[in-house]
Amino acid sequence: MAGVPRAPMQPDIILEARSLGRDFNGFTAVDKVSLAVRKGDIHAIIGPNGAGKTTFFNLLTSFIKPSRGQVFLDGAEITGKSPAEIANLGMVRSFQISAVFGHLTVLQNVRIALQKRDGGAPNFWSANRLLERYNERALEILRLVRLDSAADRLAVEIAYGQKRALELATTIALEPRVILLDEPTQGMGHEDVEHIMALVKSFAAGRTVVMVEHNMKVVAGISDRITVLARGSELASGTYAEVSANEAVIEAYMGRKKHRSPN
Amino acid sequence: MELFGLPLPVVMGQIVVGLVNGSFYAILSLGLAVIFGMLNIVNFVHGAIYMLGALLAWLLLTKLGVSYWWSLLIVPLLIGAFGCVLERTMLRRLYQIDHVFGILLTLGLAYIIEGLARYWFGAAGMSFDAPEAFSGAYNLGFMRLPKYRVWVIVASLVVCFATWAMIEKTKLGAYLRASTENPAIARSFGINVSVLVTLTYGLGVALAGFAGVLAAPIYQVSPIMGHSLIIVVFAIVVIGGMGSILGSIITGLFLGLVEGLTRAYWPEASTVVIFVVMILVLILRPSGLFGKE
Amino acid sequence: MTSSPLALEVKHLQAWYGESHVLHGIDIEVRQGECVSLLGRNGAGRTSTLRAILGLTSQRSGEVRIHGRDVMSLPTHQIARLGVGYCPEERAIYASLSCEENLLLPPVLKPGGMSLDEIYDLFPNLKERRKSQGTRLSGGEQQMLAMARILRTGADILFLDEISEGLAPVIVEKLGQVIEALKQRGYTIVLVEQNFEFAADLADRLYVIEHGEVVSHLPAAEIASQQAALKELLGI
Amino acid sequence: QDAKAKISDGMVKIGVLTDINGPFMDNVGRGSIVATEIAVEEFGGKVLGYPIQVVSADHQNKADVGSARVREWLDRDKVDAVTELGSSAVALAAMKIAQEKNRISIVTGAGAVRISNEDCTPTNLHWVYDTYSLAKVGTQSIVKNGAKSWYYLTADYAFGHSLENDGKAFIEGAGGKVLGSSRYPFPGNDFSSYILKAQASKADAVAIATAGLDLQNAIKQGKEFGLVEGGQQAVAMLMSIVDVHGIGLKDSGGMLFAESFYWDLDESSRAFARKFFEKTKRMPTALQAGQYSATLQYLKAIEKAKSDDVADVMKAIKSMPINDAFAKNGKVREDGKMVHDMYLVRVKKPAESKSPWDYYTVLETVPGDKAFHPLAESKCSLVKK
Amino acid sequence: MNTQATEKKITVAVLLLALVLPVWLYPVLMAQLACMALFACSLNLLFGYAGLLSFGHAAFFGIAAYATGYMTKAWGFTPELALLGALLLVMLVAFCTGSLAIRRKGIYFSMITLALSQLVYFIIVAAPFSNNEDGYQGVPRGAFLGLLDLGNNYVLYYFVLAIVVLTWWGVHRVVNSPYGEVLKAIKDNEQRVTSLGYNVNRYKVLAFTLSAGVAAIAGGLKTLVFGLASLSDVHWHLSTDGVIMMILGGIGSLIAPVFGATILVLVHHLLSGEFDALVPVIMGVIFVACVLAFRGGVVQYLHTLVRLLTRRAP
Ligand SMILES: Nc1ncnc2c1ncn2[C@@H]1O[C@H](COP(=O)(O)OP(=O)(O)OP(=O)(O)O)[C@@H](O)[C@H]1O
Ligand SMILES: Nc1ncnc2c1ncn2[C@@H]1O[C@H](COP(=O)(O)OP(=O)(O)OP(=O)(O)O)[C@@H](O)[C@H]1O
Ligand SMILES: [Mg+2]
Ligand SMILES: [Mg+2]
Repeated sequence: MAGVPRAPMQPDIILEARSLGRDFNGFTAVDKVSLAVRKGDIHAIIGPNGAGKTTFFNLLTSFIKPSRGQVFLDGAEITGKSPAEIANLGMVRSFQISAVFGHLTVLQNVRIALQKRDGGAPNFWSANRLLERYNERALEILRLVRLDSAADRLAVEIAYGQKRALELATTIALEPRVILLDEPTQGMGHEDVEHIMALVKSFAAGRTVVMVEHNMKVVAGISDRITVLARGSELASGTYAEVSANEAVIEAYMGRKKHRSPN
Repeated sequence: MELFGLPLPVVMGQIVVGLVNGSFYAILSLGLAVIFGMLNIVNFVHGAIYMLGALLAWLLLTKLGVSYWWSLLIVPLLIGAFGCVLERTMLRRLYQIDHVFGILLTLGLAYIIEGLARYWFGAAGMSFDAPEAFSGAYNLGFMRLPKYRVWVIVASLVVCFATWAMIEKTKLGAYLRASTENPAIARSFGINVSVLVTLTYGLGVALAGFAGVLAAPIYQVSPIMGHSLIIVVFAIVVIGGMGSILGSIITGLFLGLVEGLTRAYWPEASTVVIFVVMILVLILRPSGLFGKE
Repeated sequence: MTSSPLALEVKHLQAWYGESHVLHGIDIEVRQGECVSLLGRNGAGRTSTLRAILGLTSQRSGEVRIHGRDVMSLPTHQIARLGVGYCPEERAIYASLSCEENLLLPPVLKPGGMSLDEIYDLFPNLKERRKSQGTRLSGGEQQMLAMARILRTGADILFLDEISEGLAPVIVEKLGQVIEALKQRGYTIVLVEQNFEFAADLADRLYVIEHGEVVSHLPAAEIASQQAALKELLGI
Repeated sequence: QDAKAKISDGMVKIGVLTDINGPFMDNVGRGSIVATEIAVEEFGGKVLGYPIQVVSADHQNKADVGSARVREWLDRDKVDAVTELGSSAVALAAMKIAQEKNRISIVTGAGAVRISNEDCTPTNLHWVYDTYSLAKVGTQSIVKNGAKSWYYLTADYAFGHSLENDGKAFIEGAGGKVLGSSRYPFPGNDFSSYILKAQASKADAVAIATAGLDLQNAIKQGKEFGLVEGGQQAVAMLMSIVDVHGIGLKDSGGMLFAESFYWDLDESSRAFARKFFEKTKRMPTALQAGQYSATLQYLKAIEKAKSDDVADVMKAIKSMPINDAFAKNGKVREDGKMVHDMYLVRVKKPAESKSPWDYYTVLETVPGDKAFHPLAESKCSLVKK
Repeated sequence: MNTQATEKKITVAVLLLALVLPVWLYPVLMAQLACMALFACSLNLLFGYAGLLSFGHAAFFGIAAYATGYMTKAWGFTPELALLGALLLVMLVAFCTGSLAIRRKGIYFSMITLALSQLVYFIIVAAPFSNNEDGYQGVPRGAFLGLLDLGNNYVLYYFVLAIVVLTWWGVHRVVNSPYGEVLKAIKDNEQRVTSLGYNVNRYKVLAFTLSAGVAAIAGGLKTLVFGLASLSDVHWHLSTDGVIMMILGGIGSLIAPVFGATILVLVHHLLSGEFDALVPVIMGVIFVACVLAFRGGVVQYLHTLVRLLTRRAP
């Protein structure tokens, strides 16, 4: 790859992966995936279980070091930067298994993110009353995900679906340019799924969302573009209509059953 | 012939005695590894139990005339039973709470056992003779090797590998690990976790007791003989890779050798060398020499 | 079907996690060979119902019978040995065991379980990744493994908690077929599901749980006629 | 009560700060407290008509714990003399505090030379032995008797180092040679590595410069590996009757070492030992006998000075010849060191031992002025030159 | 919220007791107690709030003990200067060792800290100035700012108390700072904190360094109190003692270490004489009883007690 001259990036491409890949002891989890995400899009990544979607996310955010390939964020190469640096550049992710801070309250969970936005150098000399100035904004965000009533509960105590919502809230609080969501609606009830869909959609205005999802309603409902991975490589990409008509995709992933879009 | 400034026979001798010490490390670290792997408790009473093994053997011999050979069988059984009682009555209550409480509890037990032993027997050593069959020594040409030490190597290797086979070659190992990681789900599969845990703890301390009996004829039997053992032995468990039974056995032997050779070349550093090895291993191979990543 | 004996009988089941009272009297009956689904919103107490039956909550009261046997005083592992297989919602794959070790872990409870080959036929992913460490599997693979694990043991009452979650639609489809097949074989199945369509296709009867109580109970045939009520209860 | 006597607070209080639960508890510990009590008892519990009280505490071999206790004793509890102080760090700390508070400290349990050398204080007495005398008595005449080359097995601690360094000087002075040494971290437990090295060195004598359980293990393992059978002489640099008792004559028989006391020495030592045995079911160690002796002489000095004032007592005690169950031809020097006869002993073989605790054959008696560090070489500021 | 109020009440009570207790209890002993409590507090800062259990804090305590002694005795520094010097030295060492240790988690972290402290022990045993097991003796207490003579036990005690309280307040501030909140988040889920853009390692190293600094102040004060530094100050036993005090007191409560230290230091001291030979057994029984009966440490029981008392009061 090294010798190939780099084509100038299209202006509206915010996130680009070039031949990104990773092997685990001889097993190729992600082969050579190239992906370009347009600014403002909701870009879904779907594919059979074990296709390498989560691993691909981990590669994009440097939680796993790629075996090959490069990642560009807004035209600048970010391959090899630390996960924290990447987050600071405006690309933030959520986790497939819910990740909240159990021993902090719901409100404090969000404040951790808000605090980060204001620098994030360890401030150990001021009292944490300083953080109260974030409360208002935090509550606002919690209201968006309908968690404001649980603001003072410890995060361990809330139900699973609520935890996922909280995780989303924390991610949103950072106001990232690009947000990577790994199965954001997993484990949620129908109402919540729809709510999260709406939330992601409203959030995506002016930003970019990349998400992994198995719930076809969600994928069909809100994604602008879809990339299908299978066995670590790209199988197809396009709009929902294009992809869902693709024989290979139906075979490998969607199955013959009809998936109704909620709208 | 010299090897880095020491006569070759001396170096070979060091390897042999290093192996003997390594055998002790192997049994002790094996017991500790089993307990840590299973109950997630750093068993700080391990040294005290080892001492108890030696002391019981001594008591059985001097007070009741029970021979070494019988002690080798009886003492681990007694101590294993004692371990089961400890687990049932005390350790059991810890699984719900933070595991650092295990440190406090087992340290407390060590204080009690050692304290009482010291109260009754003082700190000075007591002598325990090697059994008839193993008194005397083989002449290897480059050194005199006491027969008893050969027996120690053989006995500990047999016990270690028997334990290893029992755990790894049967489904026991998988049950044990599953029960540690998520006891609730293991139960839901029909595994009797609580009996398993009790027996494992019993086995772990029985191994320490066995090591104690093995040690009695070599070291002076004293209430303080196991006092500082725990950190070295636990370091070995960590170097070997926690959760790896085979790792703790091989690392035990290996570090016995390393320590022996350090004693030959730079005795002052012979205790710290294990910790240096540990730092290096943990930095280069985070999960230990034999640990799974 | 109604003539077959009760496999599971739950009366006034209450349960607590520490201080918090999460089940307030659940009544459920499942006959042998039936597939019953528990529906409800997040946090309604469906998972807790399964856990309480197995004795995995910190405290419980009421009455639970499995194959007619009162199990309130039995420890979890003995309840399991009556032939209950539990596939938990958090998957609980053992990190310290490989995929295959995870699969082989649960002791065989009764004859009649699936063989390893049958299971690998069902979930080819698992065969491919069988040497991998349990938690290195992808989310969906872990889900398959959790399900596969209890098919081997011959358990004839299966508690399946959100098994379709996080799986590709093709796999979900296939899972549906598997459950059909299991029903054919005479397994008794309790299905906790978020995915209503999936559950509705498979279940003979539905229980709707809310705030730790059964608020509605209807046979599959009535689903269509009860759409409005279900919509109210589940927000579909 | 003696009306003219000046006894502060109306009583004499002796504090025994010792190792009650640690590795040296059998050499000192309870036994040292008992020995103190025997001395007090022999005095009738009163000196000059004033009651004598003994208090005790455990220093846990920690200098800070020991020093907190000493301070409290001297500041609050009206203790007149702190004794035993059986670990050099505790002893050095206690001496300083005693000097600062102008009370007496009597070190019977620690053997660092510096206690009565560069760190000497005017209020301190150093009673039983020091590493210098042990090294000297334990090597010199053995070299003269033919053991010309030596190998050292030394605890890597200050006391080990001084035993080795001093011993080396005497060995070389007597025409011998030190071929090498292994300085091992204290405490150790397996000594076979070092024994192999000692054997390979082919030295005539192997000196073991450590104490307690380590010493016992080294001797026992030396026997196991045939150190003595191979024709080498094992010499302990610091050994006590507790160690011999613990190892047993079978393994320790034939060992040579320097002692400062043996219970079966003469009538007075036997009398003390009998009393001690009745209370403890063991024979006294040199340190315990020394503790008895120190207490006794301290009380005698008070009697003689008719005061428990520190300067008076120190003056009195330095002017008295000291002869009791422990000390023969003893005398306290300017630097506070009590010099007395030392002995080179050999441990009996099992066949030679006629009765329980019949353990030593005394080979040689070395008079105090030959055994201890000469004043002429002293670095103690109290020694006028 | 309620627990915070109770904690405050307990803290005030402890402080009052600390002010008046020297009337009955020997001030040097009290000073020792204060040092030990501070030491336990340093471990609690690290474990209770950052989830890092150190088995090697004796190294920091010990380095500071020797450094303070050396600077006071050999260089004639005043106490506060020596303390500051020791603090800086220890924080430097802790920064280096911490950067190494925090690369591993859980028990591995603990073992690396243990190993590093064994190295420090080895170095100090070998160092010529340490005088080996004789200890570094005869350190003068000196005068605070060259003015206030610390020779008097009471002056010394209140000096120690003042510094301990000040340091304690510092710890309190760190724990209740924005930084402290992130620390708690790290303890819960490190990966997630990283994904939010925090440099987690930096936070952990800082926690380690700050905690070592607290241990250093404890060690330095101890040298001033006793006028000596000895090998037991660097021995791993001290590290485990610290862990014991922390757990006995109650993890994650700032005032708890005081109770842990009280049990360890005072029980030992008060039980001497008759019970000397059984003290270790009694201690063991206390540990076991504590684990079996007071799982949250002594402080949790105090909380209940305070609540009961204040409920009855009105
Ligand atoms: N650390 C690892 N070591 C070894 N194999 C791994 C590792 N991480 C992932 N894999 C393997 O790589 C493949 C891709 O995993 P990944 O988690 O990316 O899948 P996924 O597409 O997210 O699937 P799902 O939809 O089920 O979550 C899987 O087969 C998995 O077993
Ligand atoms: N371990 C626990 N400790 C305390 N409360 C719990 C625990 N587990 C669950 N709960 C609470 O019990 C209630 C019922 O939870 P349960 O998991 O049974 O719900 P569910 O219907 O399965 O919902 P979900 O869709 O979230 O899985 C919830 O309010 C939850 O917060
Ligand atoms: Mg995934
Ligand atoms: Mg659930």
